[in-house]
This record gives sequence, C-alpha cells and structure tokens, in this order.
Amino acid sequence: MNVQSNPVTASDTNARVLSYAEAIREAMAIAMQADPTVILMGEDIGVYGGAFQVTLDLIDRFGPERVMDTPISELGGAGVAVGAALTGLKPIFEFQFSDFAMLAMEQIVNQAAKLRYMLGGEAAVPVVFRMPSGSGTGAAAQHSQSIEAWFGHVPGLKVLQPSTPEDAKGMLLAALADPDPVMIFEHKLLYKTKGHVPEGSYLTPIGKALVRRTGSDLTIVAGSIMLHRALEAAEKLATDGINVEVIDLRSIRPIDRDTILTSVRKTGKLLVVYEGVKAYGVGAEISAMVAESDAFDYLDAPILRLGAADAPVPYNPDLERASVPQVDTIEAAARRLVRREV
Amino acid sequence: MNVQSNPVTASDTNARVLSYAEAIREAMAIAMQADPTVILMGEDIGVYGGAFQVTLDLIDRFGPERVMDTPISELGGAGVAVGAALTGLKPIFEFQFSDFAMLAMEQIVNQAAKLRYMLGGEAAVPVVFRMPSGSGTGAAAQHSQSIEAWFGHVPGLKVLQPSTPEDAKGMLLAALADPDPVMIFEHKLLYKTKGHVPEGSYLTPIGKALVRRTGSDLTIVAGSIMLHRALEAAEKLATDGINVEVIDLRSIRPIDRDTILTSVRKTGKLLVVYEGVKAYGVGAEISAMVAESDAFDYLDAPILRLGAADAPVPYNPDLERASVPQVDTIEAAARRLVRREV
Amino acid sequence: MMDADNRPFAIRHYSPAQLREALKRMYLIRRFEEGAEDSYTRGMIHGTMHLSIGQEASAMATCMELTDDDKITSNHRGHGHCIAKGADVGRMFAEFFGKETGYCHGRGGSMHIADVKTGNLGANGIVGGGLPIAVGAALSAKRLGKSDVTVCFFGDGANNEGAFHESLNIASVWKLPVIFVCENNGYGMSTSTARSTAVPHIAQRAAAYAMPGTTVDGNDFSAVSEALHIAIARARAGDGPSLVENLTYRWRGHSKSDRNRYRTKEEIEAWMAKDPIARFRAELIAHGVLDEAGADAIASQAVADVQKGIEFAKASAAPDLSEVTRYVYAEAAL
Amino acid sequence: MMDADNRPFAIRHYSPAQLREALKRMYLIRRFEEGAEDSYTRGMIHGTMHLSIGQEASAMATCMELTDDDKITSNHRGHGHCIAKGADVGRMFAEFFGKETGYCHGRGGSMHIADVKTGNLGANGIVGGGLPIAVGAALSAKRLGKSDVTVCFFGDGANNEGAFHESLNIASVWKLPVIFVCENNGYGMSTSTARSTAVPHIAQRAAAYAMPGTTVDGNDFSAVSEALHIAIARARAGDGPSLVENLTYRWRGHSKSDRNRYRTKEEIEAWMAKDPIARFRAELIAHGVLDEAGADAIASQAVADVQKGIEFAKASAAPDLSEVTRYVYAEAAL
Ligand SMILES: Cc1ncc(C[n+]2csc(CCOP(=O)(O)OP(=O)(O)O)c2C)c(N)n1
Ligand SMILES: Cc1ncc(C[n+]2csc(CCOP(=O)(O)OP(=O)(O)O)c2C)c(N)n1
Ligand SMILES: [Mg+2]
Ligand SMILES: [Mg+2]
Repeated sequence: MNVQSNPVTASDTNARVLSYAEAIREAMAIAMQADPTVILMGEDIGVYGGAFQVTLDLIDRFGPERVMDTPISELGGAGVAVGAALTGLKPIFEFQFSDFAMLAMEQIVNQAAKLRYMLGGEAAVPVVFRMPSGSGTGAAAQHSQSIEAWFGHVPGLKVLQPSTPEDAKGMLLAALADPDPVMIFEHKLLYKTKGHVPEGSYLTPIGKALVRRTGSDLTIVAGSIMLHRALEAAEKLATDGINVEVIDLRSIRPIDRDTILTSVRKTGKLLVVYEGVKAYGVGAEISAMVAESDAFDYLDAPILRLGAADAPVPYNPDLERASVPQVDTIEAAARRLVRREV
Repeated sequence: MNVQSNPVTASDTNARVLSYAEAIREAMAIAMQADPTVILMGEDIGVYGGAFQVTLDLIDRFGPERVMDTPISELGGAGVAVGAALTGLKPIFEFQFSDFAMLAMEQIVNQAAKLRYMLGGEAAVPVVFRMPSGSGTGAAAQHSQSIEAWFGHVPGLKVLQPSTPEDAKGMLLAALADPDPVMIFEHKLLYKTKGHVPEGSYLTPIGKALVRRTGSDLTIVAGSIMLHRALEAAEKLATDGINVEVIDLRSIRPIDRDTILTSVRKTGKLLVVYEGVKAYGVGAEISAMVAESDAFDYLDAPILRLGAADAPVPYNPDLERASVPQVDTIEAAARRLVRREV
Repeated sequence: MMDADNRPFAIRHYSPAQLREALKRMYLIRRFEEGAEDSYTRGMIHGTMHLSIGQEASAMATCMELTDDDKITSNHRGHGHCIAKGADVGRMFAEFFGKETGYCHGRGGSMHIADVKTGNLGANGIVGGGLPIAVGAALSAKRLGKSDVTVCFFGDGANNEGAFHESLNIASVWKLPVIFVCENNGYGMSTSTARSTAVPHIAQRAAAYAMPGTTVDGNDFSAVSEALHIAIARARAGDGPSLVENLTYRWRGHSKSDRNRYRTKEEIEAWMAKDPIARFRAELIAHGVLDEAGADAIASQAVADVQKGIEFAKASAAPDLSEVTRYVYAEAAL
Repeated sequence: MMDADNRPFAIRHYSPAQLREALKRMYLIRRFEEGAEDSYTRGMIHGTMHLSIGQEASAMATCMELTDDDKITSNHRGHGHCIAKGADVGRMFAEFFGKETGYCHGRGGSMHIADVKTGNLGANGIVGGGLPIAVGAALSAKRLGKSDVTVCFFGDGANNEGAFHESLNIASVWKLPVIFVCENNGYGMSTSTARSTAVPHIAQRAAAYAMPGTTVDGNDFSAVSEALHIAIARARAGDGPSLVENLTYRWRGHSKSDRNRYRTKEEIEAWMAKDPIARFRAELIAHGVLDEAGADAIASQAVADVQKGIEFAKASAAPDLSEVTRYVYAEAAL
C-alpha cells in the first residue's frame, strides 16, 4: 500500500520505510525517552511484546516499571491509567483488542471523558488508549469489531484512526502532547503495512482530515484500512475516466468538517466507507453532517454509505470478507453513484 | 402530555389512564402472571421498589424469588440474566440508570447480542434490559446520559424507546414475546406522565414508527420525551400556519424506514430531534438513511438535527436545560427549516 | 519499655490542637449536610444528594494523617470526605447551588464534588468508580518517587463491583501505596450486606488480595485513626495496600427519594444513640483536651461557617448559559 | 465401617466402561487438537486457536459426572471441554473449517464452539465472559426446579477479571448450583499467576465468597473427579457453589502467535513428563481396568475418529455467501 504522504511532513524526503507497528513503537520510544512520565500499560505488552507485537522490545529498553503487564483486568487497568493520568503520569494503555474495551466503558466514558468537565476544568486526564481493531483475521465476533463510532458520540474524548505508518506515529505523539484523553484505533491488518515515516518527533494534527487523492466526480471519505481500499477502487475507476477524490478521515472526533464539505461542494457526490456496522456508524455522522450543511445544495445525488453487514463478524473467511466493504464493492457503489443509479 | 393514541389499539376506548411507570409495572405483572419463567432482576427493585418506583410492589405480589435484588454488580447481574435467558428463563433486567450499563457492555454486546449468531442459530437469549435514561433530573454527567445510539449500532439487539404509557406497556410485552434481546430506553421524566392504557395484554409492534401528528410542511422525527416537545412545538407552529408532521420513532433498531421516507417524500423537509449527543447520535442514522434513499430527491432543504450539546450533562439546572433540545429550540429550528434559512 | 498510657490512640497520638480541629470538622460536616438538606427542601438545590450524617468519625479520622499531597478518591456519599480533607464549605455550597464559584464551577454538583488542591480527586457518581482511579494515583506516587499515599473511600455496596476486585488485586501485585477504606453502613441503598455480600465483613476479603484487612468501629474516632495510622505507615514504607472497614451507619435515607422500607425505626434509633460526634466530643472532654465551653464554641463556629458558606454561595453568580461546552476539553488545545 | 479400598477415587467410583470412555475422550481431545494444529498449518483453518494439549485430565475428569442436562460454560481454550462434554469431532472440525455443518454453522469457529444439545453453552472469546452466564444457567435450574448443575471453566488469568468476583459473590449469596472450575495452567497468556494474582492459589479466593475452595493436581484424573464429585453433590443438594482449582499446564503456546518468551524449555519439558493421558492410562492398566492392548485399541479409535471427522468436515459445504446476516435474529421474528 502506498498513499500520498501527509503534506505537513512530506518535506522530509529522506523518510525511512517502517511498518505501521514499527512506527507506533517508535513513537512510544521517542516519547518515553523524552518524558519520564510516559508509561505503557496493557496485557502482555512486556516480554510477549503485545498480541500484535507492537510493543515488542520496549520492555528491554525501558524496563518493567515503565512497560507494565497488567493482570487481565480491563476495567481496573484502564481505571488505573485514568487515575495515573489524573495525577501526573501519561499512560498509554493498550487494549489487547478494542473489543475488550467494552469491559472498561465505565472508566473511559464515565470517568476519563467527563472528569475535566465534572470538575469544572480543575482536572485533566491525559491518557491514551490504543485500540487494535477491525476484522479480517478470522477471529470472529468478539475479536473483530469496529466500535469507534461509539466513542465519537462521547464529548471529552478525541478519537483517531491512522491509515499510514507516518500518521500512526504522528498521531500517537500528538495524542501524548494532548491534555485530554485520546483513543487511537489501529487496524490489525495495517500493522504490517509499510510506508515512509519521518525521523524524530512530529505531531500529526488532531482533527484534520487529508485529501489523499484529488478528483472531481465523486468524494469518498474513508479512514484506516478503508482508505486503502477506497484508493485502490479509485485507481480502477480512473481507468474508466471517473475521477474520485479520496479523503482520509483520520479523526473521528473532532471531525474535519471543512475538508469534507469543501470536497463535496466540488464533486457534488459523496460516498462514505467504513468498517463498522453501517447503521449508526461513523458514516452516518458524516452523511448527516453534510446533509445539514450548505453543501447540501451542491449535492446532485444521494449520499451513499458502505459499512459492515448487519451482523456480528462471522468466522468463515469468505463470510467475513463479504461482511465488510472491499475494493470491488466500493468500486461498484461509486459507479452507481456517478451514474446516479441510486 | 397528551398525544395521539396508537391506531393499533385506539379502538379500546375504555382504556384507563395510567402513568408510564404504572403501565410498565402492569406489563411486568401481566407477563409474570402468565408466564412463570419471567423474572425481574436489578438493584433495589424489591422492597425499595426501584430507584424510580417502577417495580414498586411487585415483590409483594410475586415474592423475592421472582423479583430479585442483585448486589451492585452490573456486569455480573446482566450476565446472570443472559445466562438465565439462554437456559429457559425470561429475565427483565433493570439497570438502575442506563449509564450503569457501561459496566455491562461486555455482556450486552459481546454476549447477549451475538450468542445466537456465534452459535449459528442454536441459541436464543430472550432477555429484556430496562434502561432508565435521559437528563433533566439534576443528577449530572454520570446519571443523565442518553446512550441508545450505541445499541442501535449493535446487530443482534432490538432497541426501543416508548414515549407514551400505552407504548411503554405494549413494548415491554412485545419485548418479552420476542426471542431476542431487547433494550427499552425509558425516559426518567416520563415515568410520571399519564395516558390511556388498554387493559390486558397487547403487543406494540417492534420496529414500527408512528405518525403522531400529520402535516405537510415539515417532518419531525423524535422519540421518547422529545416526541412530546416536538408535538408542543408543532402546536405553536400551527398557529402560524406551519403544518408539521410528527413521527414517533419508537424503535431505534430496527428503524422503520418506510414510515419516515413516506413522510419525507410528502413534506420535503426533515428535522430530527433527539436527546443524545448530536454527533454520532440517533439522528445521524435517520438523516443518513434518508439522504441515501430515493427520498433524497424530494428533499428541498438540508436535513436538520437537534441533539444534545457537545458536553457531558451539566449539573446546574439552567445549563442542563440548555444542553438538550427544548420546545423553543425545536420550534426555532423548524421555522428556520421551513423558511430555508439553513 | 514502660508504657502506662492507656488513653485511646488518638488522644495519645495527636496534639490537642489537631484533635480540636478534628472535632470542628466533624461538626462542620454535620452542619453542612443539615444545611444542604434544608437548602434542598427550600428548592435551592437541584437533583439528589446522599447525606453521610452519622458517619462523620469515619471520614474525619481516616483523613487525620493525610496532607494535601496525599490523595483521596471519594464516592457519592462524599461531603464528609471532602470537608475532612480540607475543603471550604462556601465553595461546596456554591457547587450545590450550581454556581460558577463552586468547586466544579456548577458543572458537577454533589455527586462530583472535588477539591484537587487539597488532594480530593473527587466524589463519584459511579459506585466503585473511584477504586481503580485511586490505584492509579498510588501508581503515580510510586513512579514519581513521592511518599504520598492515596485513600480510597467506598461503601459496602461497592465491594461487590468487579472494580473492587480488580483494583485490590492490582494494588497488591504492584505493592502500591493505597488504603482502601470501606465505609460499611450496612446497606447499599436498600440491600443489606447480608443480602448482597457472601461474607459478613468486607475486610475478610482482604485475604484474597494478600493484604491486611481490619474491621473497626467506624463511629470510634480513635479506632479508625489508629487503623489508618498503621495502614498509612505501611503504605509510606512501600509495603503496599491495606483494607480498612469502618462499621458505621447513615441516619438519613439513601438519597432524597428513599422511603426507608428496608430498615426499622428501632435500628435507626439505636444507631443514632451512637452518635460519633457526641462520642468524640465526650472523649476529648474526658481526656481534658477541651471543656464543655470549648466544645460548644467549636460547635458554634461550625454553625457560623455553614451560615457564611450559604451566604457566599447564594451571592455567587451562576455559570453563563453560553458556556455549556466550556471545560469539555482543555481550553488551549481546542 | 470397613473401607479397605485404597484405590484411587475414580477407580472405585466409576465403572470400567466409564473409565474406558474417559480415556477414549482424553485421547480424542489430544488427537483432535493435533489434527486441528495440523490443519491450521495446512491453511485449512483460519484465524487462531488455543490448544489445551496437556490439560486433558482436567477437562475430562471435571465432566465425568455431568449429564446432558447439566451445563458447562467453556472458554477460549475449550476444545477439551467440548469433547469431554460429548461433542462430535466431525462437527467440531466442520466448524473450524468454517462449514455449514459445523456446530455454529461456520459463524463461530474455535473460540465460540458450542454444543447446546450436550449442555455445552459455548466457548467464549472474552476472558471471564462465561462466568456470569454460568451463574445464570444455575439460576435457571434452581428456578425451574431442576437438579441440573452448571460447571464454569475458566483460567487463572480470568480470575482477575471483575466478572469472577461478581459471579462468585452472586452465586454464593443466592446459593446456586454452579461449580467454578479454574484451570490454572500457570499463565494468562504470558503473565504468570505470580505476576498477576495477589495470592498463590486461586482457590484461596473462595473464602471471600464463603464457598469451599479446593486446589488439586489437575493432571491427576482421579483427584479432579473426586473434587468435582464433592462439589457437584453439594450443588445438587442445594448447598450452593464451590470453587475447584485444577493445577495443570499447556504444552503449546498460548495461541498460534506465541513465541514462548516467558517460560523456559525446562519448565515445559518437566510438565510434558507429567502427561495426564499417559498417567491415567497407566493407572487404568495398573488397576486392571484394561490392558495395554485395550488401551492401544482405544488410542487407535481416537485416531480413526479424528480422521473421519476431518473427512466429514472437508466434504461439507461452506455457508452460502448470501447468508451473512442469517442467524442474527430468530428467523420467524423478523
Ligand atoms: C455502578 C453503579 N451502580 C449503581 C448505582 C446506584 N447507587 C448509587 S449509591 C448506591 C448504593 C451504594 O452503596 P454503598 O457502596 O454501600 O454506599 P452507601 O450509599 O451505603 O454509602 C447505588 C446502588 C451507581 N451510582 N453506580
Ligand atoms: C476480556 C479479555 N481480555 C483479554 C483477552 C485476550 N486473552 C485471551 S486468552 C488470554 C489469557 C487467558 O488466560 P487464562 O484465563 O489463564 O486461560 P489460559 O489461556 O491460560 O487457558 C488473554 C489475555 C480476551 N480474550 N478477553
Ligand atoms: Mg453502604
Ligand atoms: Mg492460564
């Protein structure tokens, strides 16, 4: 996979190639080196290196006092991270799979997200939650969910979704620099994908979408792995003269209204692609945001959404694939939209 | 409050007047009388009668074996209800406040919602979760949330939201008759509101919205307490010759696409009102559903949404009121929409 | 060693000035809550509240040796904790009245009252919500090389939450400087510990976490302060967490909506006869820390402070309606 | 009373036919998992899986006295539980291969394998997820007036989840017929019990729930079956829950991605020398329940059953792609 680099950092032409997992690890190492209050917490992030090997050797470099294996206690572990963040540490808490955050919703949503507000601005909870997410690994219904839309619904949180190694690093550093709780949804299928990653410390701005491909016929908004599928679909459509503008959503909360509306005003057509269940998913908000904006008047076709089937993620690999948007379904939806067969 | 009765049962002209809480209680009593496998579980639902007195005297009538006070253990309690439902009982589990369901997301979403699917149809989880919900009681950020949109995003669940005593009773009976898990969001401010309630057993169909007021200029979709505010706003607008069609959403999952689209095709304008946080809330799905349908071509204005402010629910009563849609803000939004000042 | 001093621990261990201050704050808690109750009845307070009247010794004696650097996490029944830890009743009333001068600028109310400057990380509307947060605060102290301890207040009802189990286990495995203080008032809302909890005493669960567990008479100021003294010393020495259970009772209903159907008048009256403030006052007088007149002066001072607090709160401005979304995120970061 | 029978409990208590069947199923578990591992390597199985090789005595002896009306809840390491409870390996392979004939019609896979007809309510992908579900099943039995018991399998790692605490407490307070069986294999993924759990033995936590807690050698078939016999009798008599801890070890890595960096080769080899199947087989032979030839015949039968199961699974049809949303809701109700 190879996508247009972030203009903010594209000047760094000597950027090395790293995997998405390596980029995240590098961000953690840089932050830990620079700031002794940064600690990592999570299940099996120490010698095991994390279920997806993201923390790999960090325990060797920073020791068990800063790379802490928690017991299998998501509510307690996340709550300890919240309490630590409230009192001077900057914890990065890894949920082994984002699905397990369901055990910790209380601490994430009732506590972390609300403490600053409930205390009238007198407290801060600078915690980062890392959320390995998504389907495609054959792990079935309880290990494959995409629940980021839930957190988009929660004021007090920031919710990010990097699609490239460069952003994965920059977003984690930005999250650590942010005084409020940030959740980063990392797609499991992206961990091994590679891309240019600048050296040193840099911050990917929180709340900014990015036009990854310019086009005039249709806007596709997608994030995380769906960005890559959308770009691939766009290439295929280009061979038929259909010019697709592809926007990498990057930030679910806050949403970058301007970038999306500007594109829709230009193309007049919008397709939103996301991996979560279609109903009440991320794409619903994007569609609704556009439909209530002045961009409405520029729309010359319905706003289409592609999301997951209305089912838990199935185990059988073919069913699993069929349950979420793929390059061909994106391509087909885009064609229907351009031809106004909707 | 007084809203147009459900046509399904409006024939029962001798219906008595009960409060919303009494109607729910009556439904539970009827079900428990008819079916010995129906049990109630929850915190302080026994002698205390429930935090909102919904279960009031049911323990006197059915005994502590069927009206079970659980320890303060939401995850365990909800999970016990799931396990009981899987093996022959029909539990109605009351979360004391819907906010506390955050402690039980795992059992609701990973287990109850998915068990039938994960087991390939070989299991059923006929559990009902009662969810006292919403703001307006001065209970601040952790006791006032409207999180129904989250569950709308979860295949396997059914999610209801009664606005009248009649529906509160009929939906609970329908939920008990349903072989799958059903969540019912009851608004705390509605418990004391009164309305006609038919005697005996009847089922309010799950998944059916209801046109509570007909009109031709604008469609408002709202549910629960927002229905009442929308109807009140509609009356005010009527004095200025603006005819509003008001739809009671009633079912968040599944959504009644037809009723909403039919209305929008007629009025060409849609305002969605809901109490949850605006972003990623219930109204996002409704807006997006309309924007991707053939009704799009009938829209002659953007689709407006009114939801809660982007903040936790504040304690101060004036701030609290200001944070969610009220009659005047609905009225103002409707006027703007009709005048196309958007 | 000769130690013929048979006086209660608190009398031996604390200075008369400290003891008088403790009595003062216990009166302040009582009068504050009565004032809040009265204000509620007059419609000046919105929502609900959970009064700790009858539990003042537990709050105050627990906080006796805590400095402002030490932290507490409190719960829904937290007014006493807040005052014991050093909060100003004026800003507390202001919060209850929803004013911008309140501790939470009117956003939090009774269930979220906090005073970060005195180390009170906040009440909590979620039963058990403060347990892991307290463990996190203790982790900060340990990692940052401070000798601060964290006291986590929670109720008997909270002990059945999963958060209790996970928090005590983590604190023990990581040997963190946290003291879990269970205020066992016999009921979680309407549900007695006998109907909710498999063991008679919460402290019996300490063994499951390999930490010391002590049950004390929570209305006995000295007993509570002694148990905390031991637990705090252990925590400061790096030996890890403890669980202390203070047996006490709330005189009022669970919250403003309680019909008290689950307990008898006799039970309530029997506990009211064990008033922890009267008992502590008598003890101080018996040991010559002060005399009746001195005690009365302290009690009057509490009344005056509460009155002044209410006036301050009343005179304060409410938040601006345009600021509903203020404090959701850090201001600069937006 | 004279009781000179010093033979192990299982030999005394079960018929030779029952014991032979138990050995057969233990072989079947072993061969099934080896077959699954092999199929995985050949790319016929998708995803990951958690093998219980080395833990067969715990699964089988625990299920020894359970009927199809008794329930179990299993966990991610659940193949052994499933077979011990009576499942057919053909339908299990079919599930692993994602086929419509699989126990979950290809929707669940290894982590959700279930066989409701034999009382297996399902594996669970969520650590601790089955704990409250088991308590709920026990509640059903009690309310419906049945004498069924429910066995809840979980790991040492799961014992630190809040669900453990809440479930054991509720089961005890309500005196429900459930037996909590902790398969303590020393690690939750890479984290040893010493690093995750404040007490050395999980069974020590039973006291916090006022229920009996027993730790047994989980590789000793007879010891496990005896502990379960006692716990099941207690449950059926209406005396409430028990906690039994089977000490055992998994020979393989946690899942397919494990690099085994957290334990030594020596440790693994020492445990492999304590093979529970070889031990049970030798015990049966020593007590004359069967001879070497008989044991070999049983072992061969397991090989044949597994082979047949794989063939069945291979020959079965995959789900129709149009049926992604089938089984989400009851069919009639839509
Ligand atoms: C998670 C959660 N469950 C339930 C409640 C409702 N609730 C508030 S206080 C309370 C009782 C708590 O009992 P206990 O911990 O003993 O404290 P006490 O009120 O006796 O001081 C309950 C059930 C809540 N706020 N949070
Ligand atoms: C709630 C939850 N947290 C974490 C995981 C990831 N995970 C799966 S199995 C496992 C280890 C479980 O250890 P234990 O309970 O001892 O069972 P064992 O694997 O040793 O049989 C972990 C951490 C999970 N599936 N669910
Ligand atoms: Mg209590
Ligand atoms: Mg284990």
